[in-house]
Amino acid sequence: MISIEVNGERRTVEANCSVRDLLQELGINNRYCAVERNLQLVPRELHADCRLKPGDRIEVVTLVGGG
Amino acid sequence: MISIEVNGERRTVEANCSVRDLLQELGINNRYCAVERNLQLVPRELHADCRLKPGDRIEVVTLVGGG
Amino acid sequence: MISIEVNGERRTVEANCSVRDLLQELGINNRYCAVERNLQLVPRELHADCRLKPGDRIEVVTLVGGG
Amino acid sequence: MISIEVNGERRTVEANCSVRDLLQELGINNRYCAVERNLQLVPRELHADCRLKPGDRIEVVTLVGGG
Amino acid sequence: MTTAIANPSADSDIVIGSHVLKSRLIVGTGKYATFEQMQECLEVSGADVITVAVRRERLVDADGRNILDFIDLDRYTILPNTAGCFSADDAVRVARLGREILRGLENPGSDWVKLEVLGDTKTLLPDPVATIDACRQLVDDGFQVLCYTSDDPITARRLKEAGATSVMPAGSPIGSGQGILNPNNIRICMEYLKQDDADYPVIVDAGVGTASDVSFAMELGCDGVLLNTAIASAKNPHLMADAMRQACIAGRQAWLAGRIPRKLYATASSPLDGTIS
Amino acid sequence: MTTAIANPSADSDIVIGSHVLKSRLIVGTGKYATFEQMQECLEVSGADVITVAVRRERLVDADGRNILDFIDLDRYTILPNTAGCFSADDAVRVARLGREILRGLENPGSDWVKLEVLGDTKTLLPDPVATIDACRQLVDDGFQVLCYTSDDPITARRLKEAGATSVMPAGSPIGSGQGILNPNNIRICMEYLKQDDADYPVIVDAGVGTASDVSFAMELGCDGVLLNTAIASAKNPHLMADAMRQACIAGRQAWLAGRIPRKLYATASSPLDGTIS
Amino acid sequence: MTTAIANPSADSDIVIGSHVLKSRLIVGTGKYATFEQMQECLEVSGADVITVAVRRERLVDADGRNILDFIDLDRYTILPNTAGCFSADDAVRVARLGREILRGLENPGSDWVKLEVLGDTKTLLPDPVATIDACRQLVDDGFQVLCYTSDDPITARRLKEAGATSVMPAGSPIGSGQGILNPNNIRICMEYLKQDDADYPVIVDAGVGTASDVSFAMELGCDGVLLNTAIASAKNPHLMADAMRQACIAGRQAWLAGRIPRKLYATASSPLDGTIS
Amino acid sequence: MTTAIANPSADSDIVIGSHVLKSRLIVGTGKYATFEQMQECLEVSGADVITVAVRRERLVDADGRNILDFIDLDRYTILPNTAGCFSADDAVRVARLGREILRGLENPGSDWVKLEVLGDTKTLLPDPVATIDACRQLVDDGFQVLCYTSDDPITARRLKEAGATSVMPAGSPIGSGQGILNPNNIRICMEYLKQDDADYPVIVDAGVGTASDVSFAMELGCDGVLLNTAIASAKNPHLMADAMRQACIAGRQAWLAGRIPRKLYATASSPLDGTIS
Repeated sequence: MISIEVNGERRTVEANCSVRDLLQELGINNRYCAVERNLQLVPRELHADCRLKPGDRIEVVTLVGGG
Repeated sequence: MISIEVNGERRTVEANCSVRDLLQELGINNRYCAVERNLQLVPRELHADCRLKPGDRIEVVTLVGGG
Repeated sequence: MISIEVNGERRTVEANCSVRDLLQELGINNRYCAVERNLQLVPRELHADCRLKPGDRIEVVTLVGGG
Repeated sequence: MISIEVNGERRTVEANCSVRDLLQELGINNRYCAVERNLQLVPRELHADCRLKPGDRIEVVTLVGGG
Repeated sequence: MTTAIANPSADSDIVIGSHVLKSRLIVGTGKYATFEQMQECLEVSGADVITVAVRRERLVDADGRNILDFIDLDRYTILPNTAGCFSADDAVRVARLGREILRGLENPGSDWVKLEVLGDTKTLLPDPVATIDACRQLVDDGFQVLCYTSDDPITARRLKEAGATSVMPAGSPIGSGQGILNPNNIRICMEYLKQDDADYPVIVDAGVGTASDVSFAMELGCDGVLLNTAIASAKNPHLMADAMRQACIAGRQAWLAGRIPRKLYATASSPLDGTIS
Repeated sequence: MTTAIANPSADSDIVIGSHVLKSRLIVGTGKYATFEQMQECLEVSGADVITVAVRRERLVDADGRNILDFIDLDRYTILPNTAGCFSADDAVRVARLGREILRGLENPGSDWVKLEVLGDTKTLLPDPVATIDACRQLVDDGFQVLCYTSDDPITARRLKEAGATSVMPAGSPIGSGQGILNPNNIRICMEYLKQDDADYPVIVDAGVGTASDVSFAMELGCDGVLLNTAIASAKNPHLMADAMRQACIAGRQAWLAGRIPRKLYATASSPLDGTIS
Repeated sequence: MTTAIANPSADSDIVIGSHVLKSRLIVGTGKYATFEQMQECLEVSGADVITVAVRRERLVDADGRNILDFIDLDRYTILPNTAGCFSADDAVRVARLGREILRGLENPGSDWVKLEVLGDTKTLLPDPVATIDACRQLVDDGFQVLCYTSDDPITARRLKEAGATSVMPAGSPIGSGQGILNPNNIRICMEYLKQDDADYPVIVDAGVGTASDVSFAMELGCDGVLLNTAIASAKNPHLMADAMRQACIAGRQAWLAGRIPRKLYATASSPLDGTIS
Repeated sequence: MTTAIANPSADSDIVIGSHVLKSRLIVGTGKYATFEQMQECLEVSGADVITVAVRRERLVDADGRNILDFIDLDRYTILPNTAGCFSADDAVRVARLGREILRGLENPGSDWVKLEVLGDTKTLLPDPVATIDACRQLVDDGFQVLCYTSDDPITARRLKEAGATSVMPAGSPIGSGQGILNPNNIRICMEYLKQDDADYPVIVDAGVGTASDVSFAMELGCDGVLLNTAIASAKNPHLMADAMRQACIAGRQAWLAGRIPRKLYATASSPLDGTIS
């Protein structure tokens, strides 16, 4: 298990876990979200290949009402 | 012949001429106008009976564009 | 004694009492006021001669702050 | 003689001429002006020592009405 | 619901005396380049009521055409005005002449009049005293009187006391295109006229220059707007007529919808929590 | 002709970069009581473009509903904003995240962004320097950038120089409902932005309170209006949405129609000759 | 010259009927916390004329002090008003009572009156019809009548026709502190009242809230300003009295000096030629 | 007390960095018909500080007179500006040149500058980015910087953060004579600049047209006003100078005195009880 930060909250995940794995674990609809890893965008097509490392800072965002 | 004033202009008409006669002579569409005789309205139904007298002041008015 | 009204309040005064007598009785500085009797102004110079009658309506006014 | 530019106008002056010499030649009241040489301010106390070189760009400015 | 709302007919009718109307925009018929242009603009404006003036028949006429040949008397309720009158007596005479014509035409407009008694030929501003006097006479004579007046609130109140069916304060001088110069006065007029009588019709008459002026008047809670020059003298009268039609509905709906309050500044329309960091 | 005019679709489209739109009203999706209410108001507003914000997904969510379940992605072009960003770098990150989501949704909105870089959490007023900086970065990254900014004309000019696809000056602070506080500045912005480039889109963004504010903005010659709070926080949002829809069209038409000039006073709308005497 | 100009006494006097005055500021005596405070504020204001009201003498009085004990009758011309009257007849009665008192005091104010006939106890707005009626009666009775009225231009004209010595339109409702809500109406009043009679005195009465309101009124070309609440109800009446004194002179001088025209933008106040490069 | 109040010197001084001043009016020296007229108007204005521009010496001069021959250097603190600069670098160069001259004259103004970096030759509106940049450079170089800027509140805040000794927002474009077009923005500027720093000097610079504009600016709580064209280009500059002097004091006093609140209508200034009946 490794420790990362997701949207500001500490969290432990499987070593070698991918971004896609993380989203599935979080139960997030992949279609509605975008992911940043250490301030860099992770394009959807790379979610499966992008392996998380200890201390990674992940942001998962979606769209909300705004003006 | 008697002399009257129509809309501020002097005019001579047959003695015993009625308001209706005057309108016909003026070629005015009775339906679109109203008539005053010496500051008194002459209702349409009385046009035939209302005989003009020398010096009568007649006003014949219609509708025009306005705001 | 007769009954009169002064500034809307009922009051009894000596029969034959004059406006000047009334003002003195009221302790009002004659110089600062004006008097109306039954809606008619009573000029200062007539205060002494103006005798009150039963039922007279007297207004005594002065100056106050205003804009 | 050397050629310099003063307030955008070409001008020839004595070789070895100083800023102070230039101002005198221009008949300018030293007290009311400030001088720039090649975009660098030349403090008043250095006017005598500052020798002009060929191609120097000199600005001589004063105060005028402004808001 | 949305579609109902999207449809202005969902709004309550405006009731002016015995007249029940869908459109809250009343338009004049003056100043148009041609009768045809007028006819088209009246149509585009969506108005149910149109104003006309009463004038001496030209005894000799260029082409003998009359405005009435261009007005659908079955569709429009005609509101005759007393424009050009500078005394109560003249206004009363003109009102009666107008009624006589409309009776002959069997138009429902024969029972009302837009009362205008002017105080000055240059500014065409209304004369308060003469207007109140004429209003009384016309009410006694059975007219439903719609009174054009200044935005002076006490005059407005006196006109209602005199029996006016509607009080129509000017936003600014006739044809000046300045819109509503003193909303404060219009607000006080509303307070007076609608006190214990919320449905009393208050109509802004004169001064409108463009669409936002009409919306603004309706947003003050006025029941309607009467205008003429703003359409007839626009570069493109047809387009302006359509603008006015929609601006009147938009302003009315905004008033009914209940606008947000004014603040010195800002409240976020996007949530501030959940921002990335 | 009249019917054509009566139909707003007769108006030219508004072109914002590669986007060609019918409606000149852009509405936000924030502050609604429910997603259903939002959905209905978007429909009534007639908008083609709607703005959304980008936020951290709540890891645990009440009912798991997402705004996207309530937006017809085939009908609306989504304009993602960078609301809540107080630095150029954050704005750039958020813009890229928004683009990534919209690409996944295959919505045409994936190539543009409403850039908002704020200078203060209390007033939410925009930061001129940071906005210009972020605009440059986003333009370099291939975005079509619509810049929310103050009404400062030089800042507006700099933003266009930085490659902004549209400059969107605020009429007044976000959500303040004060309308356009300084028309003079908007006029100068227009002069700058449309000089030798008449079709450059200028959109009033923020501050609108009610329908007449929208009409007024369009009557200044602006190409469109962007608003959110004025509808979402009205007592009756549906009705206000319809008011805004029509006010935008009315104001646009009034601008195209060419309003009458303002005068100190009066010109008669009824002819003065032919009055009785 | 400069020093002469710096001295307001260099300005022409204001002539109101038979009264020739230096100060163009007329102040009221109501609403002060104490007679002493009133006395000091009158002094600081620099006014030559002060208004007072006429009221029933309290038959039993707390401390027996009368406002007249605090007014220098040799220095000030007293202008009695008819405040609180809601009919022409009452106003006439009150005017005569005031005159009677001032005659006894041998104050020059005994020959004039500030006519106020109100139409509503809540707003204290003036009644046009009753004011014109009362004005006629008082002129016949030998009064010089200064008429408080609304900003309605035709009413203003009728009052002058009725013999008013001065017409005093309200900038906004008494005590509302809103300043001049409709400068356009004041301008038209001026046009009417000063036509072929440039020296006819027009005084803005009521509505002033602060110093700039007074300057603004004078900059419209008005001859004077009458106010009370703005000083008496300020947090610091003394200071506001001094502010009003100077604002009145400043506004008058600005009007006489001839202001620069308004432009959309800019002309350099520093020369553009001779800039370094 | 009253006399003390009547004397403006009773007011606290205005402190701008190391400069302590009595007069809150700062006037420019441009656009006068003659140096003599300028000299007299400066005197009448009562200003302690006057602004000047820095320009290339004309190498051949008509009559060889210099503005400095007409300015009492012992009486006035000169505030050199950077007018005519369109880049931060030029502004810094000009500021240093001005300082060099004032040092030679031993005038206290040698340690400060009115920073002006313009964004457009036509409107002369300030460039926010370049002004902030120049402000930083000049502060680092030891200047006390008074920044002319637009009324954009965030720019104002950034300038203070950059070390500006005073922020001077424009009421409207230079020389436009439109006064303060957006009081809301000035209010927000004040909130920002005076937060936990109540004495930080905020001066309205540019746009003033007449006396009431100056009073109005001071009534917003501004610490001073800077103007030039409004006096120099008035028909009678001497008279306008005196008007401005008093308007500045009047507006300041009105602000300190605490104005009455605005209301929709009326509160009686004459008591309503005791009226006759």
